[in-house]
Amino acid sequence: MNVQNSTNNQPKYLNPYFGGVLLGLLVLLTVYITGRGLGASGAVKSAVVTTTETFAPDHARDNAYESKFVSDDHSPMYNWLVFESLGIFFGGLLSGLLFGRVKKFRTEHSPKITSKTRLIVALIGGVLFGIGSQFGRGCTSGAALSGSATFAFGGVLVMLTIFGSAYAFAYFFRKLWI
Amino acid sequence: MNRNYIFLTILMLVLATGTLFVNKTIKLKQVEPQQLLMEIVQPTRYVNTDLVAKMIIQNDPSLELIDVRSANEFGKFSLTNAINIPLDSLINESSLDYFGIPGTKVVFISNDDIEADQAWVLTKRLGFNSIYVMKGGLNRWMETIIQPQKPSDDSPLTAFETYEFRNGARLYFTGAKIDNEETGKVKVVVRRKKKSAAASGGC
Amino acid sequence: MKILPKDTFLILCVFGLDSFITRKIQKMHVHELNPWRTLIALSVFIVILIVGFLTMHKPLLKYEVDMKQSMEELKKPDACFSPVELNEFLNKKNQNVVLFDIRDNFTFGQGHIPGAENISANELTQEKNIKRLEDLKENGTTVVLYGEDQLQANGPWMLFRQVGFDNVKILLGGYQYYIQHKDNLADKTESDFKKGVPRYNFAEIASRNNNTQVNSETAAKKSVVVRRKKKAVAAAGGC
Amino acid sequence: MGPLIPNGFIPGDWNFVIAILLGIAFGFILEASGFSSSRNITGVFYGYNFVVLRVFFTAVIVAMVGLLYFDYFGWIDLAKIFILPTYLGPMLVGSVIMGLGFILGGFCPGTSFTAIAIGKIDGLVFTVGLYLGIFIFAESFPLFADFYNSGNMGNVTLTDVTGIAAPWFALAFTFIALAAFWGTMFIEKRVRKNIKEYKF
Repeated sequence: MNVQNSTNNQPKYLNPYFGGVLLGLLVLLTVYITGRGLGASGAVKSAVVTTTETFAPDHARDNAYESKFVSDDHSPMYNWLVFESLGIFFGGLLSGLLFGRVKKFRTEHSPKITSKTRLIVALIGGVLFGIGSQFGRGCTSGAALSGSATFAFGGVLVMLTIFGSAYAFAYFFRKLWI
Repeated sequence: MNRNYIFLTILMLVLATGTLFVNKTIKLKQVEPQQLLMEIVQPTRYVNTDLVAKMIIQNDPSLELIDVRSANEFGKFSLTNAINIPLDSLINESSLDYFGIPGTKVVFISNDDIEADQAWVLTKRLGFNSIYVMKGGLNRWMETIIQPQKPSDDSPLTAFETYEFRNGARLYFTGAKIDNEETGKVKVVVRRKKKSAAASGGC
Repeated sequence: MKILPKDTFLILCVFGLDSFITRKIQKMHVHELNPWRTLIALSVFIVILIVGFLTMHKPLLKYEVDMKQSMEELKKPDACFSPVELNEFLNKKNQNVVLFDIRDNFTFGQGHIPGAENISANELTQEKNIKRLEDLKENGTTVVLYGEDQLQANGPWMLFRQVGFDNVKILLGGYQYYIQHKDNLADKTESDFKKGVPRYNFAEIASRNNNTQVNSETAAKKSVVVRRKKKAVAAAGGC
Repeated sequence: MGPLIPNGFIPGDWNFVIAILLGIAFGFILEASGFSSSRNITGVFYGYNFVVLRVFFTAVIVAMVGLLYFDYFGWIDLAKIFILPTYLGPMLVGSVIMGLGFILGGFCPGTSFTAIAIGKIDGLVFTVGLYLGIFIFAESFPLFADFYNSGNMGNVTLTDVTGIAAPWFALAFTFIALAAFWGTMFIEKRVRKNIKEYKF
């Protein structure tokens, strides 16, 4: 710790391998307790279904996709992944407070682009990620991380394809980041 | 700095290589032999013919009779609603679907009780619960239910009660046979277990 | 294998980038320099694994044959010990045999096959008895299990065959058969002690509609007549 | 004895409490490793910061190896854990779309939540995008319902598909990951030489 504190201009992050071992142990613990992996995009899906159901209940039931997640017993928000995602938010807040990274609202972007560009691109990226995660049956945490860790064929497939295609596209969007 | 990383690398490699040695054999989901032996020596798995008869008469929906005799023998005679799984095909994938259905009691039947008991041991090894053996098998079924013996006069009262029940059961299984045949044939309820009770999840 | 093209692409990518990025030198982050916490975390993981190794209980018995084979074990004729063989043993013709009586102590005291040892069913799982079986197996001694009837010994016999004691056999007919026929064990044939065959013509008895009037006494008599009529049916089980 | 909840060692009522606790731990690790910064994350694609690769692959190999040992100890019944179902075509297409979204957005769903937590507007916008994306997907679902359900291989593991035992995959992944760690260490040094200021 004191090594990190001595240099103020250095980011105070964990050693990535330390984070990785912790994350691996967490995945193990999650599988040990619940028999399933971690996830994130499922929570957003629940949110989508909930809003559609609130504003247009009939529509949610008619929709071939959303109707799968609508039930009479309880709201779609009453879901394991929603609670877990809440936890992710608070965990991030906790860590941010601890390491002094919680500051006023800001946008992080490469000096070559404006905030506006960054936000528009982030929105497009989010939309694409949202669509892709539904086809891929999960995002990087649900499918790629937990899936690969449990030796699921689909998980490894998703992991390799996400990173592979991101590398393939990286060259064209280099201005956004460096 | 690099020394620690080298050490970490070696550690991780050793750990990963270790998995090769611990998971050599493909493990099947089975009851541990010692546990199985403990269950075997307890006679709780035996049910008598009277109980089976009573359950059939009461149309108990939880009763599932598995007849382990050959298909030929089964064709000649079988108990009401019994399912035929010859002992040879017991451990086939399709046969095992009949076991482990929540809320059912599986009772094995054979000519005597030996084969039924063998089926029980094999199924138990695979970890299925709520399985029983009809003691005495169909031979005793014939001796007790179909041709009950009148107890001698100095027998206790319960013996007479059993005798009366068996007489009634005999009427049900033989006299009422004609009526029963149609309903019995129609009502071959094939219950099969739903696949995989694994945890659901996803992203 | 899929990593390989990705990595080469990455390296190409990086060298390509050099022309775009022309700035000053920066070394590694401080937090990446020292992995001592990583070492601690991984050590904790290893400690968990060591605990797992130490606490893992080692089973006394292990299945040696899979389900298919254990099914076939049932049909092997040499897995059974017939009363005829028992007679030979009792007449000192075959001495490489040990008889285990798995009934309880009390019943054993009331009467047992001469020369039998008493290990009641509940004691079978005990370590010393398993060791005993292992020793006997190494000596090539045949172990014959018997109970009150054949059924009582059936389960333990099956289990011991499944965990690899192929010297364990079951006494056909059990003690009851022995005590009933102990004077003429030698002249009995297979059909006498064979289990698993129907003793009645089930279909015939069960479908008689007029037998409601049949006196139970005559019915019982009749059953004696029908006995052993169905020898022709080959029993599915070996013993 | 594990997994605990499906085997009934922990009552199902605790499910959501455990979900929040596990989520907090997850969020903490993500943020503390630097995943709340999109420029940290995308560094992996340009060679100046390989934190994603390191954290991700370390986690995968530790979890893989751990699961195998836990299975051996009898702590986890591998037959009872959830295996992600494989839909070959949709998964490939979805992953390519996700890859594009990744390089544009700079986040994945989990990390964007932690980015919101520390006050990043781009994280918030990314999450709104996620929401819109799933909404668009749900509304236009009938158009590609057939494709969505095509190529179903069931809940298959690598062993089911290839017939190679799981430990070999764990070993292979460990080899690849460790090689990648050492390789990227040099790449990173080389690339960072050219960056004037680096403090994301």
